[in-house]
Amino acid sequence: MAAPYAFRFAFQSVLREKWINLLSTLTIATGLLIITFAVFSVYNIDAATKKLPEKFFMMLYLEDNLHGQGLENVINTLRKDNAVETVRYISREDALKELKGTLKDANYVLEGLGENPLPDSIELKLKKEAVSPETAKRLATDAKKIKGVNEVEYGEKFLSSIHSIKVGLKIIVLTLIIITSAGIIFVCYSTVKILFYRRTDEIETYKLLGATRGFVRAPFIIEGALIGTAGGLLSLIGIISFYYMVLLKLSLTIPLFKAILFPTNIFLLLPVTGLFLGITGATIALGRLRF
Amino acid sequence: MAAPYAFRFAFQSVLREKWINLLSTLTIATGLLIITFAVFSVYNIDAATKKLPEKFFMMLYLEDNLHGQGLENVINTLRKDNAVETVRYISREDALKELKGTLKDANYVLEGLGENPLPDSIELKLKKEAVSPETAKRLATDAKKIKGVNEVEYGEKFLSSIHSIKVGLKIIVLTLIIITSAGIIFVCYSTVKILFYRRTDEIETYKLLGATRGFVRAPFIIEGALIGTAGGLLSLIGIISFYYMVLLKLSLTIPLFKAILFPTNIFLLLPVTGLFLGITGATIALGRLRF
Amino acid sequence: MIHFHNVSKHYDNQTALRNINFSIEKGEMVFITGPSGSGKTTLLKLIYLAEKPDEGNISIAGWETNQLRESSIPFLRRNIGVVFQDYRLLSNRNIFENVAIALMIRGVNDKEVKTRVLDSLKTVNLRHRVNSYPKALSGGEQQRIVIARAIVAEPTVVLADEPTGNLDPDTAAGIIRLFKEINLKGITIIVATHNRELFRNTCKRVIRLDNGNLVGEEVG
Amino acid sequence: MIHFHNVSKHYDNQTALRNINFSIEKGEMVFITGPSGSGKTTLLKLIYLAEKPDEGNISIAGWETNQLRESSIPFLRRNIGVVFQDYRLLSNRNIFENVAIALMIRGVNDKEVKTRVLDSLKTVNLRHRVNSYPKALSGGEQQRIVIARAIVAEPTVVLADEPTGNLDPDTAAGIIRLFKEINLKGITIIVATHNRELFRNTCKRVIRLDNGNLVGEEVG
Ligand SMILES: Nc1ncnc2c1ncn2[C@@H]1O[C@H](COP(=O)(O)OP(=O)(O)OP(=O)(O)O)[C@@H](O)[C@H]1O
Ligand SMILES: Nc1ncnc2c1ncn2[C@@H]1O[C@H](COP(=O)(O)OP(=O)(O)OP(=O)(O)O)[C@@H](O)[C@H]1O
Ligand SMILES: [Mg+2]
Ligand SMILES: [Mg+2]
Repeated sequence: MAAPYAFRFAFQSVLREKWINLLSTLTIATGLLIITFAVFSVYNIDAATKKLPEKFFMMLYLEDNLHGQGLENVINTLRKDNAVETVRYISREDALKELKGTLKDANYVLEGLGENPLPDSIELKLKKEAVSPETAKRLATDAKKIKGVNEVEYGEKFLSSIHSIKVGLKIIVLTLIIITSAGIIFVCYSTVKILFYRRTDEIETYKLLGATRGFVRAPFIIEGALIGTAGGLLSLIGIISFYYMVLLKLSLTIPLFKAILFPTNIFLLLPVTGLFLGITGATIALGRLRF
Repeated sequence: MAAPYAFRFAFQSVLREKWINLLSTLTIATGLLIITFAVFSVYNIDAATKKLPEKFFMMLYLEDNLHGQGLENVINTLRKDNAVETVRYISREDALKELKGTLKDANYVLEGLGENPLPDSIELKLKKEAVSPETAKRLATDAKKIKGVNEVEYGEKFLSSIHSIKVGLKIIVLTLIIITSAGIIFVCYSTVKILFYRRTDEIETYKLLGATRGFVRAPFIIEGALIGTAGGLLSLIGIISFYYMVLLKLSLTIPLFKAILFPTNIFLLLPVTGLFLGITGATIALGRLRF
Repeated sequence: MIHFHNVSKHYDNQTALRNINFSIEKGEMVFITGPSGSGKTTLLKLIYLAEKPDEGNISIAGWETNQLRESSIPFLRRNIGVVFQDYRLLSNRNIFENVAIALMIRGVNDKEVKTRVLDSLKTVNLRHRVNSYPKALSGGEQQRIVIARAIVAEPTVVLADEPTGNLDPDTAAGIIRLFKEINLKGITIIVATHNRELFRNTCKRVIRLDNGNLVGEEVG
Repeated sequence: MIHFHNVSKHYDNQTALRNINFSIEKGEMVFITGPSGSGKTTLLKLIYLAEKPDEGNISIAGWETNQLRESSIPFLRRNIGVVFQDYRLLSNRNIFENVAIALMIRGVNDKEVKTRVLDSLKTVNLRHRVNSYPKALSGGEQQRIVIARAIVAEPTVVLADEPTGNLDPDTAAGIIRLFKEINLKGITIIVATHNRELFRNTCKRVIRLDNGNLVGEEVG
């Protein structure tokens, strides 16, 4: 069997050209590290923007003295809507308390108030995935038609700007990550390819001595696999040390960093990606072997 | 002179190994493109966060009926402080108008009000570079000591969270950009180095035929310069097409993108960076020439 | 064993061989001679399938080479040991490995590889250089390594292309003696050489090429 | 012109030359002979400064080589044309360029390069292959290119290391005739060869090496 020779040849080759192989390994490691940072940024930006819609709500101001059946009717109609997540009734008294809380130090402005001027209201939260300017508009129109609802208010501008930030960020970040990843993968592949080119003489000699395709290819592909996996492992080490040496320390002093999510288990994919890159690069660099 | 030969040799070499040279060129182009995207992101994030401190202000509530000399005294004392950018006096009447504007639809809460309950106040804006939790605290303490100032209020929490967001983002983004740039530059350098290694035989032959160091080196370095510059130009083309094909089109539909700053003239550095990379890579790959 | 029938080979604007016909039987030892550029190397390349004829047929050990599937080429080559004119030593492997590779390709086990490689190096008087790299050998020493590699796997045919170009007359005579010994075991040997000394008084067939034509046959 | 005084050269565990003394005067033509591995190439390498002696002194054209600054080496080498035993042709350049490079290095202008290269290729009968690449040439043709490259710049010394190993006797004789003609112009010529035919009846000095020792001198 040719297999044991193939492994021995590959290891020898890695050792004999250790500097240039180290360079390729480091290149792959750097590339994967950069992709990881990119993915990691997207992941965090996505996680952060996911919470934005939770802050969105609509206010329905009700007719005075709507109680019992009438109120229940409004609430049930709203609950039936697919886009609605929660429906919360806020009595005029609760509303005043909330307003006082909001005004805080300036709440002496309310001191002169005799009667509570606020109406009863209902706070609507939408399902996360339903939060969009269109749905909000539709829902507002529908809600206004319900008997007992006086007025509907929601942060139209707030919503549409949040929406455009979300969509915008996603487009920017996805564009960047796709470009970056494609770029880095290309760079890694090209490094392996350049590393293996100019070995045509060696390959030609193997062929003329009677080696089969497998015998010729195996050591090169194993070498590529070794280099790629080593690069992947290095990048894994890099990302883990980044976590422990930078992120963890920073999060002790700057609270914002505590919010950063670090999906360590995903990073285990790195050696596999490296392996894949190494093998692909070597295979394509070898090309079609003709005798 | 050896110079014309050097150029001819370099061009011939580029043409003869066009595929592998193309690969290196693309690698460098991709690398520079990624660095550019990174720098571009930092630039925009920085520009966006720079505006945050402008929103920060402190409110000084004054004693009732502070006029003439007394008011001027307060304002002048404040103006002398290095951290202060603008000092704006707001009379109680203006303050009520503003509050009405803020409450908007809910301003009927103020309808019951007889007398204006608000005090006169001064709005302080800090110099951009002075906005920090420490300065704000110091200024608040100082201001309270001024005769005529009743109370000082500022968004302590708002400020410190803005501050940590700013510092945090800067640290994250700078870490990322330093790692990315160092990585990419290393990758480009290593590509050029790998490209030129295994030419030892060719170099040895030149030397044995009586070539001087300059004669041996020049074609390789020119070749490196060509590859590097080509890579830089390609990345420039890439970034400009990205601007016209993606960013400009997106900004027509999504307003957020209009805010993105695109410092095109800086990108002219790209070919120079490529040139530098190519020359450095080739020079280091050639190493010390001994006869 | 080897039959050439009306074989021609052209490179771009160069005719290397023109309408060649000859047969070599199993167990024969044959010399091919002719001036520089007459087509000797090309003729050997056609036999070990490094080149394809443009016209005519070649059959080797009963196989029509132009009907051979590509995947069988390695297995046919394993019956042939070649002394390449340009050596084709692997510069990043030492002498032992350079010779061993011919056996490794054939799947011989480690232990046998070792004894056979050392035996083979002994026949060319270079056993003591087993750990050197090709660059550390003199021209003639390199040439002898190539000869060792060609015979180590005991192929049924040995093709030697100018195997003594860098060897002094005594060493060269030793190599020819070695080929003759191997030939006595029934192995077919074809030596391409311009050196008349090699085949003088060998009583072997000598095929003479000139400018791509087979111009005659004699007995050395 | 060239003086060796008690020169020895050792590689790792190999002694290539041992206590060598000889002188070659300007305008001489000298053969160096000896069996494979006897140190011929090493001796030439010491002259063109590809290796340094471990012991002893070598002086070339009045220069003590061990006192030579490294930056002068290229200029000394430009007086020497070398036929390398392993050819050292640049595989990515065509024949014209391979020969022209010897002139380019010396800063000769394009027009003169062209005429001199073509002249030189004509002397080795390969003018018609001017646009081929080394791989497309036969072994002997490549060897002649190397010879053309060695003489094209009209050096004051020509060192030829086994220059006819891949050449048939007629072509080889032609090359020796060429060397003799060049020698008549006052150029010093040193030919390392194992081929006795080359120096038989030349009436030139023959230095004989064996196993690193200078074992004798005769007239061919
Ligand atoms: N790949 C090629 N492309 C073009 N021409 C070639 C090629 N290989 C060989 N030739 C030409 O074919 C002719 C025969 O070459 P071949 O190598 O067979 O000669 P040879 O008899 O071995 O000569 P030598 O004794 O010099 O080695 C020569 O003129 C050579 O230049
Ligand atoms: N770089 C090296 N490292 C170790 N040993 C070497 C090196 N170069 C040459 N030798 C050894 O030195 C000895 C002399 O080598 P040299 O090349 O001078 O021989 P030569 O006379 O030219 O032989 P040939 O006729 O075979 O070319 C040989 O035994 C050779 O193996
Ligand atoms: Mg030949
Ligand atoms: Mg030699």
